[in-house]
Formats: sequence, C-alpha cells, structure tokens
Amino acid sequence: MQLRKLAFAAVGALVIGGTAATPPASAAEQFVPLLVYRTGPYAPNGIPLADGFNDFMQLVNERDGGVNGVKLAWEECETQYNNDRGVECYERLKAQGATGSSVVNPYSTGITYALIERATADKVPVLSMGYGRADASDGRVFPYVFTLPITYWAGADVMVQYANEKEGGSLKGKKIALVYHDSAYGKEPIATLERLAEEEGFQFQAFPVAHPGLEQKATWLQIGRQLRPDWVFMWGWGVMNSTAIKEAAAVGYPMDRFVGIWWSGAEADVVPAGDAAKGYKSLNITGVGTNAPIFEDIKKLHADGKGLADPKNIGTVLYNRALVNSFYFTEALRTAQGKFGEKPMSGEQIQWGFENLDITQDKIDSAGMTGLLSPVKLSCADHEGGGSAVVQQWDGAKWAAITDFISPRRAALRPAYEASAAQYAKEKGITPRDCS
Amino acid sequence: MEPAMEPATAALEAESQETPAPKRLGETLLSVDDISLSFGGVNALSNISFEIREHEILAIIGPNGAGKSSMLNVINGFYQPQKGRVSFKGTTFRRMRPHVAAKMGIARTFQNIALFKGMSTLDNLMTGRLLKMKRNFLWQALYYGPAQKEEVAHREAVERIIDFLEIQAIRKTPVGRLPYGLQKRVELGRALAMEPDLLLLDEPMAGMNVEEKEDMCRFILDVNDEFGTTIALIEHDMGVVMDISDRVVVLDYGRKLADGSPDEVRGNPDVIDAYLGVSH
Amino acid sequence: MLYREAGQFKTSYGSDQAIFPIRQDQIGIALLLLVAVLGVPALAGEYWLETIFVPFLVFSLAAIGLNLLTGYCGQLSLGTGGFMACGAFFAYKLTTAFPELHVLVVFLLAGVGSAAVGVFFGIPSLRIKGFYLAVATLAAQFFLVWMFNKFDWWTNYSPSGVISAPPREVLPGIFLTGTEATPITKYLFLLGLVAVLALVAKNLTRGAIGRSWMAIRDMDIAAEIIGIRPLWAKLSAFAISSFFIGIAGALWAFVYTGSVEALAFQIDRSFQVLFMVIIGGLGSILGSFLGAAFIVLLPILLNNVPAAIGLQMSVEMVSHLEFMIFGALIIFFLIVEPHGLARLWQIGKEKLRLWPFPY
Amino acid sequence: MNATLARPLTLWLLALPVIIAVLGLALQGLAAVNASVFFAWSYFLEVLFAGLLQGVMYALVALGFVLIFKASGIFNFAQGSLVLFAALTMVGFIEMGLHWTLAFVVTAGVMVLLAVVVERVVLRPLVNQPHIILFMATIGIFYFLDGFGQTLWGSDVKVLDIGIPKQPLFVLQGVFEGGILVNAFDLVAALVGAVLVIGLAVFFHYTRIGRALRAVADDHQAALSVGIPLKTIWAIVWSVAGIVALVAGIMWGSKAGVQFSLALIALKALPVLILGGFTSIPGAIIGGLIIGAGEQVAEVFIGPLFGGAIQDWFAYMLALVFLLFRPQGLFGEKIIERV
Repeated sequence: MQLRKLAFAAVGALVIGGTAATPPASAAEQFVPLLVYRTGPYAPNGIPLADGFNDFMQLVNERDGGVNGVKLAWEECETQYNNDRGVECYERLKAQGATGSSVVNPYSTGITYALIERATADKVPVLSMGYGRADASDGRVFPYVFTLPITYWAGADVMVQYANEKEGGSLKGKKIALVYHDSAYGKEPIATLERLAEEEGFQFQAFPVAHPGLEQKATWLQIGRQLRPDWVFMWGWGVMNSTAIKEAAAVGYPMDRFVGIWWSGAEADVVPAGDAAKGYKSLNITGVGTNAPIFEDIKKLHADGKGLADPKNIGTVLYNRALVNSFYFTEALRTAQGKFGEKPMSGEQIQWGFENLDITQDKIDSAGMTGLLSPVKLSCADHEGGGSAVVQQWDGAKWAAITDFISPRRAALRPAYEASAAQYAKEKGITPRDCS
Repeated sequence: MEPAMEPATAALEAESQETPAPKRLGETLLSVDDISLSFGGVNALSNISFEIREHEILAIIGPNGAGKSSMLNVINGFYQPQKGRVSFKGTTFRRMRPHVAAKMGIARTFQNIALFKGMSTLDNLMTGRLLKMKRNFLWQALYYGPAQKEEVAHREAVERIIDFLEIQAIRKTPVGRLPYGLQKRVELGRALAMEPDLLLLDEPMAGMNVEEKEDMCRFILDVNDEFGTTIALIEHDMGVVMDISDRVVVLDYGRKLADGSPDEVRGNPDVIDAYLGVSH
Repeated sequence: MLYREAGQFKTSYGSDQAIFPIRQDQIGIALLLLVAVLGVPALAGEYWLETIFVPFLVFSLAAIGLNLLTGYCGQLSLGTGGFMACGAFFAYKLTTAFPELHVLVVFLLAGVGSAAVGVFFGIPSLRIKGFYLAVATLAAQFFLVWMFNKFDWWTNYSPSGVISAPPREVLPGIFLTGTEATPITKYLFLLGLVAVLALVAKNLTRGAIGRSWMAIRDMDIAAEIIGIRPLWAKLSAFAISSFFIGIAGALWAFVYTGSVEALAFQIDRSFQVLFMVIIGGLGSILGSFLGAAFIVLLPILLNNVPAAIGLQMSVEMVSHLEFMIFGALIIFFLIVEPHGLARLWQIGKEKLRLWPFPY
Repeated sequence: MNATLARPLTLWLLALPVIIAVLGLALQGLAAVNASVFFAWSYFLEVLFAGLLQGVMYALVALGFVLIFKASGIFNFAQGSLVLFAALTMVGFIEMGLHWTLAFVVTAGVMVLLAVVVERVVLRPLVNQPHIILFMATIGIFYFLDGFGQTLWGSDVKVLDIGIPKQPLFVLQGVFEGGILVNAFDLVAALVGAVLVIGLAVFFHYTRIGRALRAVADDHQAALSVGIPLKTIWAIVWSVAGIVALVAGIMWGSKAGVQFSLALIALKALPVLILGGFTSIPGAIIGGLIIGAGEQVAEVFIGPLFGGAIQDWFAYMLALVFLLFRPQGLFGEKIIERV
C-alpha cells in the first residue's frame, strides 16, 4: 500500500514538475540551439563536436565580447542521434532567446531530413556542414538549407580525384569498392561514383553494411579475398568505422588504399582499431591539429578556467570541425549585422547572412583559423559555397593532412544537384525561387 | 429467438412444472469403436468400445492412470487415436478436431480447471456462446445495430445460466480470484453456455467438500433433467457415481473392464479386483 | 463522496455492457474530450502540440495496436517497427501514385496493406509460442526494414532512401502535411482519428472477437475445445493489430516527422512501443494511452525538471539519468503493480468510490 | 554429456560434411547461372570457416541467456547490457593501472556483486510472477545498467587489448592456391568458447549446485518445498551469467572496441538461441555455428542477388524456418501439452 501511494506521488510530482518552463535567454543575446549527442551509440563522435561548439562560442563571448557586441547564448539538447528526439529538441529550443533559434546544426543526416520542412516553415536556417541532402545545395529549392563547405557527392568526387592522382592520372581498368552504412547517409555517394566509374573507366562495386555495423566479416571477405579492389572507399559511421578497419586488416587489405569519408576519419574511428589502423586515410573538411593561432586563445581560455571542453578533445578532428562550423555561423551573423544592424538577428536575417557569406583567406587568417578551412562564397542559388576537402592519414597516434585542400569538379556536380532538387520540388509542390 | 436456443428455453419452461419428467433415454448419441491410443510405446487405451445414449448420465470410472481422461480427450478430438473411430450423431470420424467437436455440440470441463483466468465470470460464460455469434468483425467494430442486439441476446442466455448455477454475485469477478469450488461451477457454466448435446465432465467434484459436492450433484442432475443434456463424467467418489449415473463404464490400464448399470458393475468380480488391487 | 455509483441502476443488459457504465465516468470522458478538442489547441503552444501531443497520439495508436496482439491475444511481438514501416511506405507509394486520393483513405488503405503483411508474419504463431514467437517476429522486423531500405521502388528512386510526405489537404484548403500544415490541424486530425480507432478497438475487445483473443491468451487449449479456431483468432489479432500499427506508422511519417527513412523504424521503435504497452498495462486500451503518455513525457520532463528547480546538470548526466530512472521505474512498477498504469488507475478509482470511508 | 544429446550430436557430426558439400554444389550451380555470384571452393571454405568462428562469438553471448533461462525460466533481456557493463568495468580497472588478469578478477567480483543486488532488488520481490513480468523486469535492468555503466565510465569509445594475436593466418596452403585465410583472433575466441561450454556443461551436470539449478528451472515452488534455497541459486546463476558476459565482453571488446554498441550484439544472439533452444548449453554453440556459417555464406553468395546486407534478417529467417519444423529449437526440451 505504501508503495502504491509512493507511485502515485512520483507520477504526480513528475507531471507537476514538467509544466514549469525553462527561463528564457536575455534579450540582447543571439541564441544558438545545440543539438548534441553526448550519449548513445554515437557519443564518441558527439562529445568532441559538442565540446568544439561550446569552446568556440565561449571564446567569442570572452575574448571579443560577442559578435559586434551581441553575446552568444546557447543551450544543449541531447538527441541521442535519434530523429524524433532531434525534432523535439528543435521545437523546444526554436522560440528561445531574443530572436528565436538563429541556426540549427543537426549533426545527423536523419534529423536534417526531418527538420528541412519545419525549419523552412519557421524561417530558421539549417546548416548541415558536410552531411544531409547534397541536393540542398540548390538554394532555389532549399532557401533555408546550407550545405557548405562541401557535400557527399562532392566528397566522392574528391576521393576519385585523389585515387586518380595516386594511380598516375588514370583509373582505367582499376577496381574501386565502396563500403557504406546501409542508410540514407551511406547511399548518398553511390550515384556520383557510378557516374564517375563510367566517365573514368573504373569498375565500381558497392557493399552495404547493416546498421550498426558490428558485422562486416562477410563484406570484407568479399572485398579482400575475392574482388581485391585497388581502392576501397568508406561511408561509415560510429562503430562501423573501427570495425571496418579491423576487418580490413584481418583480410590483409592495405590501409593506404582505404579512404573514408569525413565521418569515418575521427580519432574515435581509428583508436579502437589499434595498430591495425596505421596508414588508414580519410577525407576531412577542416584542417587537423592545433597549429592554427586560435588554439593559443583556446588554451588561454582553458588556463583561465573558462574553457568548457574536455581538454583532451582540443584539436581533435571533430572538435576542429565544430570550431569551423561555429565560425561559419558567426561570420554569417556578422554579414547579416552588416546589413540589418548590430543586434541579435532573426533566422530570416541570418539566412540572408549565409547567402551573402564570403569567407576569404584574409578573413580566415585574421580570425586565427589559418589552415583550418578553405575559403567559401555562397549565393542565393549556391548554398555549398565552393569549399574543398583534404586527405588525411592516421599514423598510429594522430591524424596528419597529406594533401592540400582539393576542390571537387563542381561543373559536373551542379547539374546533378539541380536535377535532384527539381524532383524534390515537383513532389513537394514547391516553386523554386528566382535567384537571378 | 433463434432456433439454436430452443432446448434451453424449453428446459427453463420445464422448470416451472413440478412433475419430474420421465427419463427420456433415446437413440445412441455417441459411440466409440475399437479405440487404441499410445504415447511413445505406452498404451493409454487399447481397443475400447462403448456407446453413450441420448439423455443418459454415463460415468467412466477406474483407478488412477486407467485412461479415463485420455478417453475424454479422444472423444473431443484433443488426442488422435492410432486406431478406431468415434461416431457422433450418426457421423463417423477417423480424426476428430476440438473445434469440430465443439461445433457439433460436445462441451467439456477439465480435471485441472481450464478457465480463462484473466477474464470475468460473465466473459468466461460468454466465450461459450462464441460459436453461436454470427456478426462479422466490422459490425463488432461498430458495436451498433445487429452486433449489439446479438450481444444482448447472448447475454440474456448467459444470465439464465448464471441464475441456474447461482453465481450472480461473482458475475464481474475475474475467475482467477475465485475459490476452487466456484471455479468448477463457472467452468460447468461455460460448458452449458455452449448448449451442448453431450457434456463431458472430468472429475467435476474433485477436491470439494461434502456440501459443494451435493451442490454439484444437484446441478448435474438438473442439467440432465431439465435441459435433457447427455452427460459423460469421470468421478472417483463411488457413492456419487452409484447415485447419479444411469450406466457405468470401468477402465483399468487402458482396457475396458465392465460396462453396465451401477448395480451390475458393483457386483463384477474384475472391477472389485481392480479396485482392491488383487493381482491379475 | 463525488465518485459514487449508488443509486444508478441498470435496467437493460445493453446499458450494463456500455464502455462507461458509471455516470461520473461518462461525464469525465465527455469533459476530457471537450478539453482535448477545445482546450488543448487554445492553450498549448506550438511546441506542446508538435512535439508532445502529436507523437503522443501517434504512439497511442501504435500501442493500442500492439496491445490488441500482445495484451489481448497474448502473442508477444517485437515486429512493431517493421509494421509501422509498412504503413509509412505503403501510404507514401499510394499517395504519390494516386495524388487525388484523400489522405484519410490513403492511411486506411496503408493500414489494410500492413494488416496483410501482419497476417503473413503471423503464420508462424500457429506453431510457435511465447519467447520463441517474439524472436520470430524479429525476423519480420529486420526483413521489412531491410526491404524498404534496399529497394528504391519504395522511395520512388530517391537517391538517399528517404521519403518525404507530399503536401496533402485534409479539407479543401487545409493542409495536413507539407510546409503549410499547422500544428492545430495535425493535432485535431490525429485526435479525431485516434479517438475513433480507439473506440473501434474497445468495441472489438468487448465483443466476440476480443473474447476469443483473450481465451487464446489465457489458455489456448481450452479455447480450442470450446470451439475457437486458433488459426482464425491469432491471425485476426495479427491483422487488426497490424492495421492499427500500420496507420500509426503512416501518421508518424506523414504527420509527425514529415520525412522518414526506413531506419527510423528500427528495432528500437519496436521496443519503445512494447514498453508503452507494458508500462501502461497489458490488455487495456486506456493503458495504451497512459503508457504512450508516460514514455513521451518522461524524457522531456527529465530534461526540463532539473533546470526548472535550479539544478545544473550536463545533458550527458541528464541522459544517463534518464536511462537509469527509466529502467528503475519499469522495475518499480512491475514490483508494485505488474498490470501497469491502467491498473493503478483502476485501484485509484476503487479507492475513490469508498472515500472517505476506508472500507 | 548424456545419451539423449550424444545421439543427435553424432548424427550432426556425420551429416556435416554432406551438408557442406551439398551447399557448396548448390552455390556453384547458382554461380554458373548468375554472373553476380562468384564461387570457388577455397573461397567457399574460407567464408564457411570464418562464419563458424563468428558463430562462436555469437554463442558466447547466447550462453549467458541460456544459463539464466535454464535456471529461472527468465528470458534475460539485459544480457547484452551485462556484456557492455562488464567490458566497461574491466577497461575502467585496466585504465586505473591494474594488469588485465587482476582487472579480470576484480571485474568478476563486481559482476557477482551485481548479481546479488539484482537478486535482492529485482528478482526476490517478483518470485512466482509470470515469466513475462520477469522478462519485462530484465528490460528495466537493461536500461538501468546502460545508464549506470555510462555514468560510471563515460560514453567514450575505449580500447581493450589483452594481447590476443590478430594477424591473418593462411592454412591448407598445400591444398588450395594461396591457402585459406583464418584470423588468429577468431581461433582464440573459438578456443575460449569451447572451454567455457565444456566447463558449464560439467558444472550443470555433475555438481550439486547444477542439479539444484535444474530443479529450480522446472518449478520455483516445488524446488523451494524440497529445500533448495532459491535466492542463493538465483544469485549464483546471475553471477555465472555475469562472468560469461565478462568473457564475451572481453572477446567482443577486443574485437570492436568497448562502447555502447556492444549492448546491441545481444540481438545477434537471439537467432542462435531459438535455433539451439533456450535451455541447451551445447545448443547455444551448435546454434551459433549454424547461424554464423549460414549468414556469412548467405551474405557472400546470395546477398549480391538482392543488393547485400541481408545477413541480419537472414539469421532470423533461418531460425524461423528451423522453428517451423522444431518449435522448441534443435536441442530444447520438447513441450508436452496436457489437459
């Protein structure tokens, strides 16, 4: 009986407690919702990402006093990489702050898909940096989605360029295998790679790996013992990456011919594989290491006890990616403020800021981010901005870039974006904007 | 009123008349012919034949493990005999299936009560009417018009059984919470709700005290009397068996020892041997 | 003293068999519906409508579906996610192939399609029982998700395998899906649909079909002997359950998230719905609602409460706590009341009936 | 092992080469008519062998399920999180500077402690409840342990290396050109699995505790009434299952890294369980071998016909087909229904 009463009381308390709302952020601040995943299967990737966001925004507030005097405010919301949780987080945070959510970085292809319509309706820009829909680069159909600096399709192109160069300028007669996470994300590069296989004369075969990717023995037996391709590309995520590297080593596949996408190239993807991962390569959309001048400021921030990140994450691949991501946002904010005045911007104004974003090498250098990113310039029609990617290699202890930033051949990609976006527009009954 | 409900109504009308109806022993209702059943080499039944006539009360007796329950299980199709046939209402079956038996009018109760424990008494009795409910699920989904009418009509029939068995007070109680004796009564009620032509009762009085046994005897006799239902029952209490049955079949080690009126069976030396444990 | 049934006599079996035989309950449910139709849209903000009421209603429907199968018919299923995926993808194919079809018809047809799939995967239940059956339904779960993920036809050859609900009107000019759909439209549409379907479920469970399911659940052998055909009872439970779950899947994809890929209906989804049924109460329609509310609200509460009472906690900690509290609550409920929230509710009502007298 | 098991086992052993040959020939035929399928005998054997070894890894997880089911009739949904929790704890101790052997012992102690707590807090209040209720309680344990483990040790991916060799080996080089590839790690895992199964089988059949365990499995109340201490037995069985989970956690953790996803491998153990039967320890191994080999062969040779990634559902379908013929699993106890 006592227990039953307790149960009632517990339920009651929860219900009452839940109705209380969180206090709103102060009026002069620019609010940024942070959809993070610090727990769940993808936490090893989510933690450094979230840390990077926190540190950069803290740095902007502490060092510069905000962006043009407008301080940044943010709140984390745990999605566990779960689509419906992501939607809930987005809805919960979108009305916060003086002007509501000014940008949303979902960090999950699935959540990005789920938010495109909502955010477009709410006029909140979605910045899907190196993930999400590639065809959203067509700003005429997707006014509120930004894919800078580079999409998966472009990533596939960069990989092929890299392999081409290593093979001495021709891939004719070579074999390339793709190991991909059997999901929306993993399927993105297939069409591009099939097109390139035809154009450049290499043989292409794709191997799906079922979620979560702990099982790859069969896949790698096929690759390593039967097909024996010249190159293996990988679109992996989470535990699938380290498992793939181990299984590749188990069938004796050479690591320096194994190239992952930028989501298969963080520390968490190679460390669990141990020595087997030595020599493994991946693309990256940002620079690696802590050489850029901004890290001096970050170290100082931490020395002052104001750092928010776990110090061991500083300079890791995903931490740096989050720095660049936040930098894109603050620059877009600055651009918007240039037109609309130095106050917190609404989502609609930030969208204008993104479409007119022009990050030149000078701006990168003066922000102390030299080497971390390549210049991008967006427009109403082009939401990808002409970014590029580097190839990096794991030496057993750290990642090191082994190429300069390589630009994808967008002349061929752009029509593919437009065709796909046009199909989407037709299905959704959207009339594309006129950007001319 | 649907034709299917006539016997019950007739019986209920008969209730009001004080004069006891004469025993209406009739044609052979069910006959089992040369039944043999074995489980992995153990013979449960060998070459058993007997018949049950309309309106009679037949008792099947015998020591533990004699094959009595197996016999009932063969009759209503739960066990498939290796040899032999079962004929019911003139139709002969090589293999009887439980739901076919139910449809043809055979109902039964079990030695270890087989009620639906999660459901109320009323619902348990209503399950006995399932075969008689004809509305398809679309009507049921609406619970309106014909479906509701049908539901209420069957509820009335079930209420009559509830009155008959004097279990009005436990109508809405989940049967899992009822005492043993009442559960036995509800199980009998569920079998009656099917308005069977043949009722198989497996130890209906096991584990009951004298008072409960008396009640149960009264119900069995009333059912036989008023509804005219043919009854085959298994019972250990010899006093009860001799009192209420018209005929007795004795089984031992899967064989039939005797078949006849209570008095005949009582005097049969084989039966006495079996019960007193004299070696064969 | 308010909750008393003394003096309310039933004069017919029909009124005794009503869903809410006690007058106070009738008034209560009428008030609840009134609040749901008028009060909630007026008072609740967009956030509450979009992220709490909408998923709550969708999940309630899925939980009712699973409850019919598991709670009423006793067939443990872990294939809920797969059947939801059926509904979502069937609805997508239907509405893109026949854009003029009304969206409600699309959902119902998607439910019928899911029911057919459910019957197919229910066939093993004729031979397999209990946990063996639960594991066998996982075959359906994995196969269905794989199929929708693998074959482009289901997604109209979208390169990524994601389907996105095209804009559809529920009444002329009022959009249910797409960018122009308002939370209130979504909510009211769901409320109406779920209320009607819940009534259908309730009717089925108190009628002949429901009793044959419960008979199979409680003792399948005895059920067979009173003339219930296990084949028919089990397959009808699979069909109707999958019908409900399929519609819930279609609503999930169309009304709640708006776009969905097959992986959204992974095994986790199956477990999520199963937990709703367990926590809410097996064999109770009301329990399905309570369970869905509990599971939808708990994480949101756990995320908000510490902040509201001024407790600083990292999202990481909150999320770990959520797991622990969730696990502990399941165990707690099972120990205190294995029949779930619905039973607690009933006990509460019985208490109220006697109040203020202890006996 | 007793006679009832010996007979099917010998039958299986005799039938095995025939099954393998028939399967190989069938796939060869498939390869001949369909260009997307590649077949060579050495490759087939390689895949088969890899599958069998993978199957042992599944069996390691399945064993934990079998133990608890056998002794208490509970389908322990939390077994996967026990694996994760054990591995996390062990890595945690290693990171504190303990040698791995010492860490193993300490972690085993933690698992025993956990078993005692589970018995005291969860199982004891639920004695004599229907199995479905106990099953749901283990779901609660699953969630709790997931959260608790991560709170204690963090969500980062961790490396567990206790020095098991991992290099590829090539065997039978005389028979096939290039030999057949086998991974040293998988061989070690197979060895560990075999030792564990033999040890547990001996424990169950020849010790007093083992007999008591089997009595409890049959009927809680009957066992209590003949004086078997139910509480102790449950604590023991959960401890043993915890230690089995620890072994599985070490093997899987060194293979895939210690992280959240480890809890998901429980899903791979389920088809193994249905195939082998919930109550048979040798069944878990045989089931593991069949599922492991079956799904690898299917993925490699049949998968290309459908675009691949079929192994997840194939394992379940395989188990389902078996179930239709033997509803109690290959080695499960036959269910006799009585009225």
